[in-house]
Amino acid sequence: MYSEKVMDHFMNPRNQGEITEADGVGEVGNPTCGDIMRIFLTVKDNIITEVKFQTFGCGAAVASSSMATEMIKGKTLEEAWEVSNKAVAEALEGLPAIKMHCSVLAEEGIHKAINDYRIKHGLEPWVEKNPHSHDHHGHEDETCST
Amino acid sequence: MTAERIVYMDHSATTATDPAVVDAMIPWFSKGYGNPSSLYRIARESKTAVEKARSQVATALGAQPDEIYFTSGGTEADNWAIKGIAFANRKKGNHIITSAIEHHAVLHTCEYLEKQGFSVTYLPVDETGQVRISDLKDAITDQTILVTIMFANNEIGTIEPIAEIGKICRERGVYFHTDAVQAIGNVAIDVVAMQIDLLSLSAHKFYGPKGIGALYIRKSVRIDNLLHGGGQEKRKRAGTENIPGIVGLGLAIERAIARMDEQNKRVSALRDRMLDGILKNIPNTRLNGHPKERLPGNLNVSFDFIEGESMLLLLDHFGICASTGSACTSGSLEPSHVLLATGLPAETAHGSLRLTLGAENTDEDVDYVLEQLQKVVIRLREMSPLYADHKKRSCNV
Amino acid sequence: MTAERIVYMDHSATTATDPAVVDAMIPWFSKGYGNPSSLYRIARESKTAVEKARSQVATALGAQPDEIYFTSGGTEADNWAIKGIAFANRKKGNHIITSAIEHHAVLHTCEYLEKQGFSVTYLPVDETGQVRISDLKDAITDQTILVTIMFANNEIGTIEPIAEIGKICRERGVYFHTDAVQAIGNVAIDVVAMQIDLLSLSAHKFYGPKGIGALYIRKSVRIDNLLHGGGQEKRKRAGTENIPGIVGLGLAIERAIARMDEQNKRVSALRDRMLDGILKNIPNTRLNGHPKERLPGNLNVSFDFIEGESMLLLLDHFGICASTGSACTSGSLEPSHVLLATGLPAETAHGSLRLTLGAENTDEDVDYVLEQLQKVVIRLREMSPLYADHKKRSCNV
Ligand SMILES: Cc1ncc(COP(=O)(O)O)c(C=O)c1O
Ligand SMILES: Cc1ncc(COP(=O)(O)O)c(C=O)c1O
Ligand code: FES
Ligand code: FES
Repeated sequence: MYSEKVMDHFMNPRNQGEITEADGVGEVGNPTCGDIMRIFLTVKDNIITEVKFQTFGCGAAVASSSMATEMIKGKTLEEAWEVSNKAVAEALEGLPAIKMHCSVLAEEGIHKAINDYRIKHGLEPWVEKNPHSHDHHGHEDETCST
Repeated sequence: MTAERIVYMDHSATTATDPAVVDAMIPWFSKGYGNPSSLYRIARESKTAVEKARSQVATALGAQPDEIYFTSGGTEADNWAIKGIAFANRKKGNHIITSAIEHHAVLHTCEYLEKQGFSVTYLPVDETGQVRISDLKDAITDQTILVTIMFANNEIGTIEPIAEIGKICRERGVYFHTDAVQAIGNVAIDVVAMQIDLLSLSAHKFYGPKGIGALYIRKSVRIDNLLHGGGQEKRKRAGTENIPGIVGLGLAIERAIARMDEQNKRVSALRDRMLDGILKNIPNTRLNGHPKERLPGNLNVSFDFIEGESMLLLLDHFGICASTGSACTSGSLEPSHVLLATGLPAETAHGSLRLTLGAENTDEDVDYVLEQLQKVVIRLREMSPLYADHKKRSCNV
Repeated sequence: MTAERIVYMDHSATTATDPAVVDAMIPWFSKGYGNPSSLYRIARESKTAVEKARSQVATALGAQPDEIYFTSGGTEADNWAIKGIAFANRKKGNHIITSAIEHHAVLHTCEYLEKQGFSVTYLPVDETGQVRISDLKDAITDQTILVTIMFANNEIGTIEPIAEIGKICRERGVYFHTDAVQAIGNVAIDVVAMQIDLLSLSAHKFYGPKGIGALYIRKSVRIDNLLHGGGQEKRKRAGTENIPGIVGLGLAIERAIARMDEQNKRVSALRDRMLDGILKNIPNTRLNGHPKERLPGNLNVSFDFIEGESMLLLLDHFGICASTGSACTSGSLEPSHVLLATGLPAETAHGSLRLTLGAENTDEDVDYVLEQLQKVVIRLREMSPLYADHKKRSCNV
């Protein structure tokens, strides 16, 4: 079902953990839907110097968090904002169609963490260019909208 | 990523075909291949083999051979029983009663019938997964033509009060079908004493081959055909008979019944030891299903703060085969409808793990699973934001 | 009553499973038994095996793998195709067209649909057993949702003008299903070139196992499910997959296609020699079906003055396995509906004999059958009052 890359990131997650004094924190998902992702950022001079994640979710959710944090580490906030769920999925050598929403979670988690940082620093939060419809399980669904 | 060791604890999903059963099937592929509908010798031999298997199945259920019809599995048997009764008895009434925790083969068939104008009552279950007899009594109306309630549940292993249900249905003149796919070989069944009118079974759940099952239909039950065509199975189920499959089913059920008591004792002892170990070693864990009235090999536990699919992936890495009620493996929105029906919050249902033990499991398997499972749960909890919150809450008290 | 020698000439009823196919199936009973819906390793292996078989079937038909759905055989595939299209497209129309010579799996399904309010046209056939294209054109109305006409007939072997039928159906926007159960491995099939929307097949007719078949459903065809339940087969056909059966089907169809041309040449030569011998040595005999457009192994002849079942009994005594269109073996009143549809008088139909040759038949088999058959016919004619009358009439001339 999963690519080797997904399994590698699932078995050996990069950047797993918590930053206690994080500059930005983003949490997305909903335990009722079986997925929660929390992203912690340390930002120095507009650059993400450290990033950690905590994830409650499936293999794809864990692997997406791991890969996404890898991809934004060392990037400027602007660059990190541009990392799309598709890019995460591609870097993982693909995800099963029914698991694409798990990578959306990673993109949204990063966006939330960045905006958390921006708000804390008195900056205008950026707006989602292509807001995902929160259809975390591939269907229209109220209970799982976060 | 290869595990040295494979521990199969998913016997409710399917079982390995018993090698003795395979051996009994082999001659019917390339040697005794005659079509039982023909009249020459090799065809008569096939026919005899089919009839022997029919007797074996009948004996296992306390039925008569001519009340047994072979199908392609449990799904077809469930579809046939429910649709067949519904369409044949439409003039008598259009109401069907089932439970909220049936297998999809029953639930989706009932939903299909709702679209065809039938009305279906889905009885709730208590927190152990049992239907309440008083609910059933209240639900039966003069429009009710069928009650279909499973013998034992495939996820939580709960055994339903079948004899009581049978009694009420017979008294009220309503047909009673039970999906006994999980029960065969695990629970003693007597269709006469239990007043069962129709019963579904599937060979691959009791060490028989996949793709073959049977429907018991009590004599005089009014039922339509599901598959139309040739005159096989006394004109009730068309299609060239799957002789090797039928022979395999017959032997598998005979063997399952013969070893039932001894195996149940052994397997339930293993299961109980595993449960004790889990509850003792892993905090924030609960047993799902009935504490006593459950299938001997079934263990269903929920681990707070973690999700089932990732548990399965890690367990697989260590060679352990298990299953979960998490939505993430189902491809659908909702976690297990069975766990939700017992009142479990969705969050907890996502963290459920089903381990179903069977013939080949040993004491060493239990030790191994206990050891690996504890590591897996710790590892996943360490990456879980829910567990982080929980720890903080506990420290701040 | 034991015959020294068995000559199997009933390949249209069923075939012996190719030992190479059985060998390929064996590992999937007790070793690779994982349920493909699960996610651990042995389950993924089963899944891979199923998908390989799906590709093998697709290749044999010129289809895409995701257009192939496994069923429990030809009967289920026919039932699914016809009922599934009928119920899913009821709003578009309620008219179905089929032929008078279909297998019961199609005919009885159509009759069932008539009871559900559908209207069915049974196209007649000419004396060779072929549907007339002009009849088909005339029968299609704006209410027609499905044309189901078999690829090749199981009794008389006649091959229908499938590509022409496909062309007309596509032009008129009507779904076209063909029961190709008898055609696979005997006739080259390309579902794209022939514009076929749905096609049924059954493994045991081409040296695969019994109890497994497939339905090809062209992408974008609107069809309801027949079996409701689990999410197998892309949610279109519920039920735990019969892995050994599926693997067997895949290999059997691959081998059938690979050897088709060479085997057809060999088998049709045997068949032709047998026909010549029969017509030359046994008077008052006629060939049924199409003289040219017929299955390579099919021979269907009528012997005046005698009845089919007694022919079969005597042939069986000599170890020869064959079949008949006589009412006496069918358990029904009527002789073969196929023979009657070609215009054969009931009397002649009762005296029909079907010999269907296949892979293991040899020149010696043909000689043996010719010799025994002549004896059998003479013996039965000697006890027949019809023959006595005939002799008198001839002498009195
Ligand atoms: C309770 C129950 N009913 C029905 C089925 C369907 O049986 P099968 O998959 O053999 O068609 C299963 C297993 O899948 C089951 O556990
Ligand atoms: C033309 C035709 N269609 C359908 C079937 C039914 O196939 P099965 O018996 O494998 O279900 C058969 C054979 O029995 C057949 O010859
Ligand atoms: S977290 Fe549920 S499918 Fe990925
Ligand atoms: S003569 Fe006996 S059944 Fe026809």
